[in-house]
Amino acid sequence: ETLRWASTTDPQTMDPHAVNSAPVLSFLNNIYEGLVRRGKDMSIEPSLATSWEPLEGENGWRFTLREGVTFQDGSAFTAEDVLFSYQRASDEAADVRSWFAPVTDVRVVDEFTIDFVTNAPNPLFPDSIANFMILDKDWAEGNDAALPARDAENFATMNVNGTGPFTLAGRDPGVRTVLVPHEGWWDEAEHNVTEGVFTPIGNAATGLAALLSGEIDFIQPIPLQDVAQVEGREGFRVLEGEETRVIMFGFGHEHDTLLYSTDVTDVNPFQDPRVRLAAAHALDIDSIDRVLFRGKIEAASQLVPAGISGYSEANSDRPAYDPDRARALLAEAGYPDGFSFGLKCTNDRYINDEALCRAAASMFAAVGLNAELSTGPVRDYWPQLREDDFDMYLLGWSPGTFDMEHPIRFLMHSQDDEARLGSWNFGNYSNARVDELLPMIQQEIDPAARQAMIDEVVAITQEEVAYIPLYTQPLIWAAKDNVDLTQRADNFFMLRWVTVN
Amino acid sequence: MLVIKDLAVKFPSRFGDVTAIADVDMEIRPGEIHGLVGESGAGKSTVGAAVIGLLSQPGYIAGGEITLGETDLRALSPEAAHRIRGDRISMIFQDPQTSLNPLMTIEDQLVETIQAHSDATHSQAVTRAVDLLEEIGIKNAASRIKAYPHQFSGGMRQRVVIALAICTDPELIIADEPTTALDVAVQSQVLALIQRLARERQIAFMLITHDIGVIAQVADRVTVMRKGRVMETGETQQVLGAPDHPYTQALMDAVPPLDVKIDRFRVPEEAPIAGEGPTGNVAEAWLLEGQRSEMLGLTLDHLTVQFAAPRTSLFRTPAPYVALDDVSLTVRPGTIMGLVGESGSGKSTLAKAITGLVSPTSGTMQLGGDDLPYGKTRGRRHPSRQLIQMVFQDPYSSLNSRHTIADILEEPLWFYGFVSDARERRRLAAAMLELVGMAPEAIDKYPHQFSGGQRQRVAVARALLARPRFLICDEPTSALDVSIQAEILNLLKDLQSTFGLSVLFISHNLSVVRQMADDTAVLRAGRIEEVGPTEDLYEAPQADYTRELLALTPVMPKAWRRAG
Amino acid sequence: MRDWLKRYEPVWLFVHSPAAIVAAVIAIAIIFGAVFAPWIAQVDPYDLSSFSLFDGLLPPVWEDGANPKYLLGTDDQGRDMISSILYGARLSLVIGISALTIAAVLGVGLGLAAGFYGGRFDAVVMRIADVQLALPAILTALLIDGIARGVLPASVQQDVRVAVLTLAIALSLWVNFARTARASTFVQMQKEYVQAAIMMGQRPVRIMFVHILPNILGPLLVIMTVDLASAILLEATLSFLGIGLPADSPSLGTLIRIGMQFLLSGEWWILWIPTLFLVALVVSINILGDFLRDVFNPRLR
Amino acid sequence: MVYFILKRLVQSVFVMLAVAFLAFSLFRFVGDPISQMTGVETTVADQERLREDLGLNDPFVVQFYRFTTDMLQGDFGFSYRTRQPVADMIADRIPATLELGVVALIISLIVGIPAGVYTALRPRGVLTQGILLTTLVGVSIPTFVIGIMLIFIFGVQLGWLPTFGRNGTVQIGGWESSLFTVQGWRSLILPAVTLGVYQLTLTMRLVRAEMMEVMRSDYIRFGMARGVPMGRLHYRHALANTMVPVITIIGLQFGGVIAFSIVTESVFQWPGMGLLFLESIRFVDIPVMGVYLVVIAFFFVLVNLIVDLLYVAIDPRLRVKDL
Ligand SMILES: Nc1ncnc2c1ncn2[C@@H]1O[C@H](COP(=O)(O)OP(=O)(O)OP(=O)(O)O)[C@@H](O)[C@H]1O
Ligand SMILES: Nc1ncnc2c1ncn2[C@@H]1O[C@H](COP(=O)(O)OP(=O)(O)OP(=O)(O)O)[C@@H](O)[C@H]1O
Ligand SMILES: [Mg+2]
Ligand SMILES: [Mg+2]
Repeated sequence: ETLRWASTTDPQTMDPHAVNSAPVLSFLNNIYEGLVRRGKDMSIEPSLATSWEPLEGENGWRFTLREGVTFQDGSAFTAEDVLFSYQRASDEAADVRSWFAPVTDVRVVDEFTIDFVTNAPNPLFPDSIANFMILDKDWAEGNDAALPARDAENFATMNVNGTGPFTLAGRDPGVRTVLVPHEGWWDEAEHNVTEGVFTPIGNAATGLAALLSGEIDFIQPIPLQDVAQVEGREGFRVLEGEETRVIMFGFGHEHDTLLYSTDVTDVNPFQDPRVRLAAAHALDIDSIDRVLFRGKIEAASQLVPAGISGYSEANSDRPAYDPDRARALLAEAGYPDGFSFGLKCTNDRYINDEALCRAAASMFAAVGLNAELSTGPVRDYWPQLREDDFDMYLLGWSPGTFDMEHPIRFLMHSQDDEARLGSWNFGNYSNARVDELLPMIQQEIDPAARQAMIDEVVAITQEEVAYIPLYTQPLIWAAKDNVDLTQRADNFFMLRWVTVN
Repeated sequence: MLVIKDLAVKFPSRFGDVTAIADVDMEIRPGEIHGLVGESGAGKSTVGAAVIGLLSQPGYIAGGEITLGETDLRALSPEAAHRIRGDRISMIFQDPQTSLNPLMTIEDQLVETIQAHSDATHSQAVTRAVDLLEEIGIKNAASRIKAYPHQFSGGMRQRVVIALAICTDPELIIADEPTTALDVAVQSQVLALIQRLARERQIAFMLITHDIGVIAQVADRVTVMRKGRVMETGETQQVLGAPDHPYTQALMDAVPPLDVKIDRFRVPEEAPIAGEGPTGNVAEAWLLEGQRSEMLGLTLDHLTVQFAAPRTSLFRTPAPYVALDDVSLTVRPGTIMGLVGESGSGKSTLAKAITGLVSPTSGTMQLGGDDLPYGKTRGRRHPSRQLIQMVFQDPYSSLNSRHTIADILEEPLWFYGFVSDARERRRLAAAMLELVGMAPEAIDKYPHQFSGGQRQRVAVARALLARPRFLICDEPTSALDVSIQAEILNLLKDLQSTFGLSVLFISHNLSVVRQMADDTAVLRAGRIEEVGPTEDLYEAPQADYTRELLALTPVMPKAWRRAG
Repeated sequence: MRDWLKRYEPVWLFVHSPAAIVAAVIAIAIIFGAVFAPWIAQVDPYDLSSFSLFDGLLPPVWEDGANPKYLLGTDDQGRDMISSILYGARLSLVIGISALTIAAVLGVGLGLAAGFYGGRFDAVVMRIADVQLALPAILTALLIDGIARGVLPASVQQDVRVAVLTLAIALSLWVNFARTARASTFVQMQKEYVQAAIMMGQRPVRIMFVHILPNILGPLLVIMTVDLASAILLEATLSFLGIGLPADSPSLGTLIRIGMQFLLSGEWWILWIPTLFLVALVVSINILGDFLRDVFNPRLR
Repeated sequence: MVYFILKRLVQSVFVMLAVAFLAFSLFRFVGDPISQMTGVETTVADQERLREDLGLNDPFVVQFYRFTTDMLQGDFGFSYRTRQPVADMIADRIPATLELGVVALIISLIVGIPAGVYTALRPRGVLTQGILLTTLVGVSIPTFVIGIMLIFIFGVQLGWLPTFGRNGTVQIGGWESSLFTVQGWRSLILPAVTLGVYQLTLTMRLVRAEMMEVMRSDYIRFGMARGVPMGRLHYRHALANTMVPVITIIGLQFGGVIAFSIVTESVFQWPGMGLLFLESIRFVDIPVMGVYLVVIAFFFVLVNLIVDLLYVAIDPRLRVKDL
């Protein structure tokens, strides 16, 4: 059966190591495979590796590889390919090299055994390389694609040779990309797709029209407000789920003064945890959910949603909507009349991001926090955040490793360029205990001990209101009735789980 | 054949119906050239348009009869009327430049007309067209017929227009000012052609014109119109030679004669005499007060003006177009120098060179003994910019229609720094209006509220308010009716003698120049053909070209003129 | 009576043109509403505390589930539609009119000068116009926006969005004025009153602005109205492409862009009411433009 | 003639250089390409290295000089986003945009010209007033709204036409064309109509105004006076004479059509240059944006030249005898 599907963005390259972006990784997961892969419930399961265990006597992991696997061009898969892929993916030219930051050495033990040596105990390492895709060494070298393309294209930008369930049958960048099943795939096919045609459709209304007119079978995502419309139509259905992305507000902890205030210009009230808490109490997540998100979001208490490993059950309460308390806290902190400040938001990055910020600004205003809202496209948003050009900002975070350690590393640890920690902690929230706990969490093998440490971090950051976690972003896909598919929490669409009836 | 009875035409306007013509009676016989004269706006064109059924929107015939032979033209359906057009009645317009479709060849236009009215095949039509062109005097017609209108000269184009009108053998041709845009030589040829066609083909012509000379020369009978009504109609000789109607008499008086010089033009109606009013004297006094300097003459020495031709090739600089070629001319102080010549001979270019609007390529100009710098180098504050003033041809475009008369007249006063007090300026401007024969109250109006003659008076007033010593008049009356022309010319003459101005008077009308100028120069293709005292030049022309011009200018027989 | 009418011919024409009257009534009503928005509108959509998400997505009164307080319903933020539209129209008009003024001043000035001086100056101006025409408006907007970001301190950037957008629209409209002014100036240059002024030695600036300009105002006025309409639409389009105004200070265009999200969701009023409003405004301005064209056409006088 | 063309070409080069310069100076402000090229986990050091590699740290003049000199040598660089050669990417997209633009233009002409003639000849008719008002309303609705409405009416509700994309293309030489299949036309029609609405109104009003003017001219009156059939007068005489001003404006507007196709292409997911450009803005793909602008400028200049040549074809008065 032919399946036509659409999403907003075209994968910009077919090279699995060149770009670390969701559209690329999601798409290439249909073609390439890693040593491990994620199942329908996001759990790690064997893929090109059949099993893995910690190394004895040193830090790291040993992977036992699957035998009898062939690439799409027919050549056999061996440990050399893994080594080659590691070298390729950790090269300077590769955007995914950060995955291998803890790796100090990779050794081929035999044809189907390979060791990854890390600088410290790293219990999460197998989880972190689920998107590390394996290329055929001979194919890549033979086609001058031994390294990811830097400024010019190379063979791997437009061609593929993976071990995965599908292979490329046609590619017209930005227009359409066609996949057909890989006949020699090692695993048993669950799908009945004979051809998959992917089209990027940037405009949400157009995409929906394409679905409703029957030109495509499936689209990810559709706008929230159109869910009812699609559900109401004969022959279509909507798949709803929780994405792992938590939306939050961050503060400029580090600034000594507000940048955008018209009234308070000598201090930064957000350095006072009471003010931050006041802001948290000002937000009415229920109304936001009802009106803006039509009941499709889940309020968030911490930087990962429930269900992600490391989620702190012990700290699952978020500050309630309580404007009076917010006002009281502000008065207590010395701002009975409130103050004005700058709030930065994207308008093309997260679902309803602009509307959210407008609603939040309105709610802040109700307790005296007068937000000067400034919204813009994401293309110049990160540079602004990196330049510390904000008082408060919007951020969405999806834990790449599906573990709480990820946001702690990127968002909660103090900025440390050397150690590459806290690199997205734009406001530079800093707490010595959190900084101390992070390496311990990373190295702790015992789940209970590890969870205790994580709980401590979450408690601290909640106590200090390091961020205001708002909600988990919903995941809304729409398809024709006759298409069975699986919606995975990382928003990856896997063609191998699709059946067309 | 064509009989018009009690014809009335109305134009509904935004402010109610305007009657353009009323009670018009006229009769035209086969082969007759019937002249229709009258001042501008008299309704001449309207009569013609009513006959052919092409009244401009939204005009309509309000009453009367028009019959062509047996056909009642008013009773025809639009389709039938369209069939009659070309077939039995045709029309020729004033401007051959705009009467032909610029995008189609002469052949196409002739063939489509012939085929519209006969079953001729294309080749038959072409043959007929070629014959016709030969007949009306276009040489090499077989090859020239492929040309586009712009490739023909004005005279040839007018012939083509005539060919288009006669190619279907109509009974009646309405010719609306068919020669006004042509120079005398071509005009006489076209008139000869019309006469020949009337004689040989028995085509009746309704010849609409305001040029009495033309009528006198070719028309068998004539109708005089004024303000939408017929004043007089009859044999040409009778109407023009012994007019019954006072209006016709007055009109005849205003026609400047070519063969004698008269002192003043006779003005049809009592026009206000210049400088009569009490305030007019103020202006006169003010102007005379400015007459400290003596009269200034102008000397042009070997003046040449070239225009760069448009560049069309990468490698060749095209030869420049010589508009004035080695012109030497002296305007004696306090006299009028007439400058005649056909269109395009360089008359206006000469005026522009003097006023600094174009820069000569070589030669010198002297105003009262001082060198006059070329246009490009003449400073904005050069004294000549005040001393030399100009009255332009077209009173409609020479006054800024968005400025009041006051704005226009006061401009020279403050600009040249004569009067600094605003109230005084206004008083003087009003006085000057009176001096040129207009009501001082007119000062707050806009130009479009005046007639052409009145506007030209304003233009004269503006020139005078600069206290000029040298006045250039570039065809100052060619846009005006004879009667108004007479008034303006009288005015200019009076002012010139009162204030001792030196004047360069440009015209293509030899009769007018004869009446105005002390000396006359004849210009042809940028060269002076002849120059000398006016009387000598007209009585005993030296150059062939001058003689030809004089011979071809249509005039009334001397006998028809009442003793001046 | 007749004299009076003749003197006020445009008035007479106007009174006899039903289309122009209807258009004028609509345009004036909208402009009135826009100007007096702060007094008419029941909420100030810029004042975030004056409305609440709680009232979000209410339909117009004639639909089920409406709140009579909000005649035309509310948007997804709980803002009263009428109020947003009035304020939006206000902003759109401010942007449109100021962009137009800038474009007119720049374009007419350059066009007049190009027509007056001709030659090389003319060639340079026209080539600049070509460059401008070759740069789509959206790019001009990006350019100005970018420069403003680069040059201005962060704290004022949000405040200058309107100015940035205005300038961008102005820049993409001036060419029209320049070309028309230039062509009309060429015609006027042949007129003898201009020659007379040049001959007198008047200053070029005076000749251009005192003598020529009043005579070419007719066609320029027509462009003005047509371009006012396009300026308002351009602003809407730029908003659609994401370079318009922020959503919390909405223009009509921004309201439509936001409304587009609700095209299918059942909350039709969020899109269609502002759109209807915009269409009414633009159409009536255009009809008035046509009317002016007739008034100024000498052939029809 | 040759001189004329050469002169225009030289001027064109300057226009294009100026556009390139302006374009280039704006890119620095569009955003930061690096943060768009790299993932969340890329370290600052890696980002800096990439920045250095791409020459983004060089002074503006150096970058511009490199851009122009490379381009003059036919090297259009590589996209930051896809790493493909920009020349190929743009060349791939040109047919889509051009066909869309040209078909939109043709639609606007074959509807606009007769409508203009009709409304000019019957200025007070009911149908005339209807046409005038409808088109006025048509241009008063923003293009993107019109596009989406068309999609929902003809694509979703009626199901007659595809809602997005460009299907049924045929490769002819190096040109991917959708003009040779029914499929292709079906995809083309909605976007072309959307894009053509504005142009159509403009053409119609222009033809109407010019036609009314020409119908008053002497040669038309003379044509009537000599009984040339009315149809011939209207179409052969009058219409031809309205074409010079109409062509000028349409030529000028064609540049606008190409530019406005950005909106249409984005609404219809039409794989043309405009869509590519929008994506490039999103990803701050400077090389693509730069080349796009220069190509647009080139088209603009080219169209202007063609317009000038068309004048000569239409109007014999402009034909210069010596070359
Ligand atoms: N289209 C029109 N609309 C309104 N009034 C008109 C129109 N055409 C002519 N008239 C009126 O009809 C009168 C006669 O005009 P007509 O053109 O017949 O004069 P004419 O004698 O041919 O003048 P001229 O010598 O200037 O050509 C004028 O006073 C004018 O007011
Ligand atoms: N600016 C110019 N550039 C090129 N040629 C010009 C220019 N001005 C005038 N000419 C040409 O110079 C010649 C003389 O023109 P000019 O206006 O002096 O004639 P004229 O005798 O005044 O004619 P008319 O009686 O028609 O006013 C004409 O052939 C004209 O085409
Ligand atoms: Mg007449
Ligand atoms: Mg002249």
